Amino acid sequence: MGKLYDELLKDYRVKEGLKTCINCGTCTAICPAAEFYRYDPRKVMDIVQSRDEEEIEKLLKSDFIWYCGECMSCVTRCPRKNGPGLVIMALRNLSARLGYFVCSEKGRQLYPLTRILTGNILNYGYCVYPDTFKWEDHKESGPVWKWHTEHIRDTMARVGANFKGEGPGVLRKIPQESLDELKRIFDVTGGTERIETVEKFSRAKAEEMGMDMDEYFRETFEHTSGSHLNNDD
Amino acid sequence: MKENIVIIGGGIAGLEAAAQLLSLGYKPIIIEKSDHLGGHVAEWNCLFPDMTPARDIVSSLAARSADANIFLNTEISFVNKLKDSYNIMLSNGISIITKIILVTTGFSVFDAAKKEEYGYGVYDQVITNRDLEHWFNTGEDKRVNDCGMNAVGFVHCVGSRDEKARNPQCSKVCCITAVKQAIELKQKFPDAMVYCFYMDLRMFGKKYEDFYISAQRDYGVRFIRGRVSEVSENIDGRVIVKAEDTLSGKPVKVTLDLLVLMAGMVCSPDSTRVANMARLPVDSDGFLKSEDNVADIISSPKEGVFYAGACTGPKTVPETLAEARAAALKVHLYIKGLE
Amino acid sequence: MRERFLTGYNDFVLPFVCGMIFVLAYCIIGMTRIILQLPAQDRKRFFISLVTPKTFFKNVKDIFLKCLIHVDLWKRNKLLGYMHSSIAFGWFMLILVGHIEVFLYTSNLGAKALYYPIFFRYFVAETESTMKGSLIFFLMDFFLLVVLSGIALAIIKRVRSRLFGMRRTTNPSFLDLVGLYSLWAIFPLRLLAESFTADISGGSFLTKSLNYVFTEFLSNHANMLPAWWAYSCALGIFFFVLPFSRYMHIPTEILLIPLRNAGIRIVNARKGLAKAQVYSCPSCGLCIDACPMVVLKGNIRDTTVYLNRQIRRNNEARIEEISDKCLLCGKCTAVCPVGVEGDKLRIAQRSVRKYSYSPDYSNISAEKEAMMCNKFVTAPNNEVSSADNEKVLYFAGCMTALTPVIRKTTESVLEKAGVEYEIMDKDGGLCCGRPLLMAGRQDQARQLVEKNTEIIMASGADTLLLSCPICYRIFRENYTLPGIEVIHHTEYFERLVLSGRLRMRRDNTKYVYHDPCELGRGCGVYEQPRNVIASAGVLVEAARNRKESICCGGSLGSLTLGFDKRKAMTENAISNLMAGSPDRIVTACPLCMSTFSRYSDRPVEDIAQVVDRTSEAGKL
Amino acid sequence: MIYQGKQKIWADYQKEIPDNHWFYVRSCIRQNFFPGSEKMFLEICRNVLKKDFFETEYHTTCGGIAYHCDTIPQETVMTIVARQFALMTEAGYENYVASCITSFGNYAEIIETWREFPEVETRIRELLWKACRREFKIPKNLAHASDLIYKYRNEIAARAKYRLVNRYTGEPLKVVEHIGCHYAKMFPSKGVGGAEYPYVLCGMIESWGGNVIDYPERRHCCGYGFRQYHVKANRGYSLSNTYKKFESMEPYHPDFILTNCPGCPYFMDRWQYVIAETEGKTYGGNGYGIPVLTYEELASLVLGYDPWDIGMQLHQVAVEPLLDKIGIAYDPKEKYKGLNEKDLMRPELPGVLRCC
Amino acid sequence: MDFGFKLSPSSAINLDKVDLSRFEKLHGIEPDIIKCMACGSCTSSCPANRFSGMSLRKVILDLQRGREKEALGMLRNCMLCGKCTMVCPRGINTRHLILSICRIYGEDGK
Repeated sequence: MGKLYDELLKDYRVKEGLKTCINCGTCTAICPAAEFYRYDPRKVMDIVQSRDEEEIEKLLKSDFIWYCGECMSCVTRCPRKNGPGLVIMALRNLSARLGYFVCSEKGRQLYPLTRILTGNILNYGYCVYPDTFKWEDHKESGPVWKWHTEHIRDTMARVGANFKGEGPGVLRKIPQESLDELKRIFDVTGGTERIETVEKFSRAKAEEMGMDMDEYFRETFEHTSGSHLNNDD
Repeated sequence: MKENIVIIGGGIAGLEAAAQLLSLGYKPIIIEKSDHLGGHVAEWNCLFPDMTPARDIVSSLAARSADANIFLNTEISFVNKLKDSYNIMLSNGISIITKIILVTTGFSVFDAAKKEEYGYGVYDQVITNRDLEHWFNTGEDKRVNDCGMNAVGFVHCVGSRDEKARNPQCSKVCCITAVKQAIELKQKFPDAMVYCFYMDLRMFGKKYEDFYISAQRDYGVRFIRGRVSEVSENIDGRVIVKAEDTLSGKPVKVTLDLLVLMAGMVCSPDSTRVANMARLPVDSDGFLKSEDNVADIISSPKEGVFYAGACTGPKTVPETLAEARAAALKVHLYIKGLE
Repeated sequence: MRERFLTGYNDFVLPFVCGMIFVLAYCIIGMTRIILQLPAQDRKRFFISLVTPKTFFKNVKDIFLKCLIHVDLWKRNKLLGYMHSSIAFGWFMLILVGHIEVFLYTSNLGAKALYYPIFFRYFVAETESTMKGSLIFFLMDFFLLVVLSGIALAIIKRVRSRLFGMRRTTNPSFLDLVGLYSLWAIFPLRLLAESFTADISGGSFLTKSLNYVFTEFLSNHANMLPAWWAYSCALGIFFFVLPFSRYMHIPTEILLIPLRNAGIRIVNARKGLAKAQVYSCPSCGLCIDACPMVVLKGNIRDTTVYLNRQIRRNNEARIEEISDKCLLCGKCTAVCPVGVEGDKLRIAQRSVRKYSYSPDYSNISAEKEAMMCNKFVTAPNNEVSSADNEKVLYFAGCMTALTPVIRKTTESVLEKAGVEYEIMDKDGGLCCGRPLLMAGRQDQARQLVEKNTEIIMASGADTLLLSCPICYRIFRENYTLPGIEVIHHTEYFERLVLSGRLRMRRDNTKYVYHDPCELGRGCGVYEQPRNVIASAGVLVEAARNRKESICCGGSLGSLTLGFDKRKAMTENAISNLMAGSPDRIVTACPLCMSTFSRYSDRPVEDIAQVVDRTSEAGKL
Repeated sequence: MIYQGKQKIWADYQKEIPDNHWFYVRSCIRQNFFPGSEKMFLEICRNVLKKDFFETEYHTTCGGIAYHCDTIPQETVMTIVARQFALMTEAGYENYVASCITSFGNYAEIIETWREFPEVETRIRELLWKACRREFKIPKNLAHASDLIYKYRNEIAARAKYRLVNRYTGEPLKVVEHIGCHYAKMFPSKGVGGAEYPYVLCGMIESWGGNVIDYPERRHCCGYGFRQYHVKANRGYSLSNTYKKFESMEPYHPDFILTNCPGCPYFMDRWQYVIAETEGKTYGGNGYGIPVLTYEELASLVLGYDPWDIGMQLHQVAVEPLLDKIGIAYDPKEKYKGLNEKDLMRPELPGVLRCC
Repeated sequence: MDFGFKLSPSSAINLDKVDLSRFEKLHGIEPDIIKCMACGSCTSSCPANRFSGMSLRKVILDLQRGREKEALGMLRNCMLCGKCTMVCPRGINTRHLILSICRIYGEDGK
């Protein structure tokens, strides 16, 4: 494998997102994450721009790259037409590929995310699906969601959805041949490989932490230390 | 000395060059689009670093160049290249045959409304450096509230060093202008907090650093290193400015009564028009292209066409005047060469 | 001798007697308080020293030489010395001889003993036996003349201090002036009074002859009483203002000398020894000329004499201002005739300041720091060239980090000489603690001393080499490093040259050596660097050198002097160095070097650079 | 605030939106949380306005959320998108409209990347062929569904049964608009009105009679943040950002919030519930929240559809106070009924947030 | 009700709300403090930087932003060695500045 910076440079998001950074701080000023996490996208850009391999490796193994919400507000304002959000995506991609993500708490969350989202896509053809969006895991979805999911066939029918039905419509059942196509796309484009990579590194990490995969899932999905936030020590 | 010399633009570069040519015995023709001489400087109040009244500079230049043929409110309709001279047709119907053109068309102030996130023209309390000078001169601007000035901000590099604004160049004078205007505002409103949001402070000129130190030490102007990212208006009509305090790596937010945008210098559309008509090349920075950017900035690649002042790039007043003098000498030597 | 009055009393003695009793009582109480204020340990030490014969004799000798003869002033300027010793010694002798006279010629002294020795001539008349005392008459007149000559000089000094080698004198306070004028008045009045009575009570060449002059036009003896009243009043006034004027130094110094000889140090900023020093200050103003800050006129009032005055007045704001401004170069201490330690006194004032936040260094791991410089511990024995070769630990110091040439050339010299060494602060290291100490933050300084001690002891070295005199001073004064020799590079270089491990090539370059405050006055190192430089070229001296060397102005001692204010001091120090028209300025302190380089018109070097340039490896 | 200044900027960002013949793709989040909205979009476009909107049952998620949660590589998401384009091409359409803002941004980004780096497009074509044996053309026009409602806003206004006017005071309703970040922040020229002062929702509000409120944090993200919401441990981030927006808009007392992104109304609706439960604070007056509507819901309401037919009951924040203000007729008893009056019981009431 | 997460504190510096009373007091004693142009010379030469992250530049900045705790944390290992004074291009008497900070700001609050 080549140097980390060269690897990053192969990513089109870095090509688009990092020309030259003048450290003006425009991105951090409006970054939603910079206000609530110990996070400064400008510094991330500066580290990547520095081409310091050691620093980049530290970055890939750190929590910093996982704070971004990918809202891309930074892209609008950068005077040098950079996209810090895009660079973050490339960093995360590399961190996932190299298994560095398991080194940080926020990075380890990639495991539950992968399980939930790729699971939904491959099983249902949707990124979010009522069957897997449990009120227990999403208490903020409120009593309304609880009620909705409890009576989902009726509530969906009431508003004219085609829930799990044939043919087009809201939340229709996506035909098996389409799901098969999705699976093949995952196979040929590295999607499946990525799922396996995340699985593999997470499994090793879970073992190191002395957990089985379900415990590891719950741990990474639900728990976080206070060290990410700004005002505590 | 019957050679016609056409000076396009009656700003300080044009006037100074005309004054020098007059003293060398020529009778230059000045063509000015607007109804007054002195260009942008005429709209300014005081000039750094000694707070010289701009009006004095302009009136003395105008007096020294009064003997030139001056056409106000006149534009150039077209320029024809003849065998060894140019035929210039003016909007007032006069046509001039000349072997020498001195382009002193200067710059335009960047249209700050193009930086949409700063809300110039959208938020009531956002003005530009030029508006502020206008207020210094006339005292008329309802956006500047004489009694309720608690906090004022200056945003450096508006439309400069900004690829999104299609001007990646530094406009050179805004840093010191912001420092100057901050001091002037502090003098008028001593209790107001004055913030300058900058990316880099480029204090390159004579006594600029002293000016900057004085702004810090004597006036307590607060300099925050971070480019303003977003401006919004709150329910009281005051503006909220968001930037990163890059020196501490934290987002910073402040509510201001007035926000002054330091709009930069861009090549004036008139320069570009003249360049098109006279087939002069434009440099990659959008300003007119010189024969050589180091050794010979006042010669154009075209025979008999010379530049002075900000048509070739952002310049300070002393630089412009020096260039105008050099251009006058260059024209003189060129005419001697023709004879 | 025969007593003229049965009562042996006249009202005019009252002013004197009251003044005398007042001043004696004041001094006794004051002295007792000072002694009580000493820490118990110091007090014990003081009493022991008083009865130890060696210190006892030293005390006597010092009191005699310093308080009466003023030997220090003689050394400085003969006229100044004479002026002071004539008054002090002359007066002392008048008192002494007066007492002898009284004891010889009167019986049943009783309470008269209080004033008889002073006003003896009023109360007695000449008799047959008198001429036996002609020697005494002569001696009394002689010493009175001596004192009067001193007073005359003092009056001249008020006007033309330059004749006495002093450019500036202290501005006296009101009570100082009262004291001064009453002191000046005492002896002429005594002369007057005694002259009036000389035809009755006898006298010698001065009083007797004056008496003849007076009787020409003032034959009535009634005139003599006012003169005696005036004399007594002058004495009375003098004694009453004494405790509140600079003349308090006279009694206090007598206490200060044994305290100093007992080896006591300033502990409390205002009590004990500090108080003794403050009251010992005679306001002579020698420290004003000595002070390097005085190049700027505005700083005159920040010299030690004014510090002492403000401490006596408890003017806290000014005390803080004065003590914070000082460069702590120690020159006032060096020149002070009574031994007031201006620098230590100021550090003591700084140490009483209240801080609401205090740094602490407990998080710094000395072990980890020691790991970086423990080559002598970790290296296998065979790597160290010979067992008897010293293992040098080189501590370059913070300031040297800003003048890396010193470290580089020092290393180069060490390598040439084949010295086995290791650098202690490769990675920045810890500060020695001296700057904190100078700022009065003793607790913090102590923490650093402890950390550094731990690091050094763990290094396995047997010599600690320093190139910064600031560090050197604290290492000598406040560190306890058993088995480790602490040495400054100037001394070490001399040793290398003398032992032949370095061979110097001498040329004709003219060097002037600047004595850094902390190395010279601070640690007494004057000759070693000169010897080294003399072996490299021609050594010329500065106008003022060694103990009187002028601070470069860059000192860390001053807390408040701004960068711009120091410039004049540096320029003054440079012009002092130019006396011998040197080609190069050599110093042995990184701070002096960078300060001088800023304004000097010729090269400024550290001694290490000189040695490195002019030496080659000698025999091992 | 100088309105003319904004108009000037809006004039600079007019995007070309063909009037008819669109290939419609759905949004994962909208289908889950606002299923009525998508139904109403097609209903309004097809049946009310008689436009041609085509939907195929074979289209899937665009993968955008998974992509922005960094769980699938860029090539995977590009190929999924390419497949969607292939479906459009096969159906004979060249105008592509997405219901989802994440998708819209995703499509725009991918098309832009392909334009800038044609070798990527070539590679994706190969991958798609390998996986699905399909070929595609890049859509001629890409729109977000809100662009179309914006385009049809005047036609809708012409057929409107209600106007956005407070019937008690006669004043226009104060409306806060919230634009999904990926609508124009990445490519300002792709959005109606640009990134700083988007006009897409303002245009609807204005032509339907409401008054747009600008407040300091208008441009701020709702806080979704993809992984910052989907992982339970991170949701404080999402909540905090919404809280910041509500604190900023509070002094303006808006009557409701209009959004064009599927996620934002869900978050701004539900986080109001969480803020009420944890901080005890409500923003809508009388203990209610501020209703957060999708543009489809708003269009349906002004056109006079029954609020319960379009899914207003699936909001946690009660919409009844708003309906009352506009004067929309509704039957409270019908709110939680299924089809044919089927009794589905009703959701529990929250502890703090007032609901009907 | 426990949702398993809560509002996060904001780190944004709100200059409208910063209490500068102590800073103004400091500024009264040390007028040069606002001459700092944040060049970082002090930080780069500081031996305490290795231990407590001491950066006088940041201390000055943090005090102006009301982040007093952070500032004092950095000061913890300052050894008053004076290198920062030597290197300051604006001639700020940094040692006295540090001492003044220690006098005015304390862990106890006032």
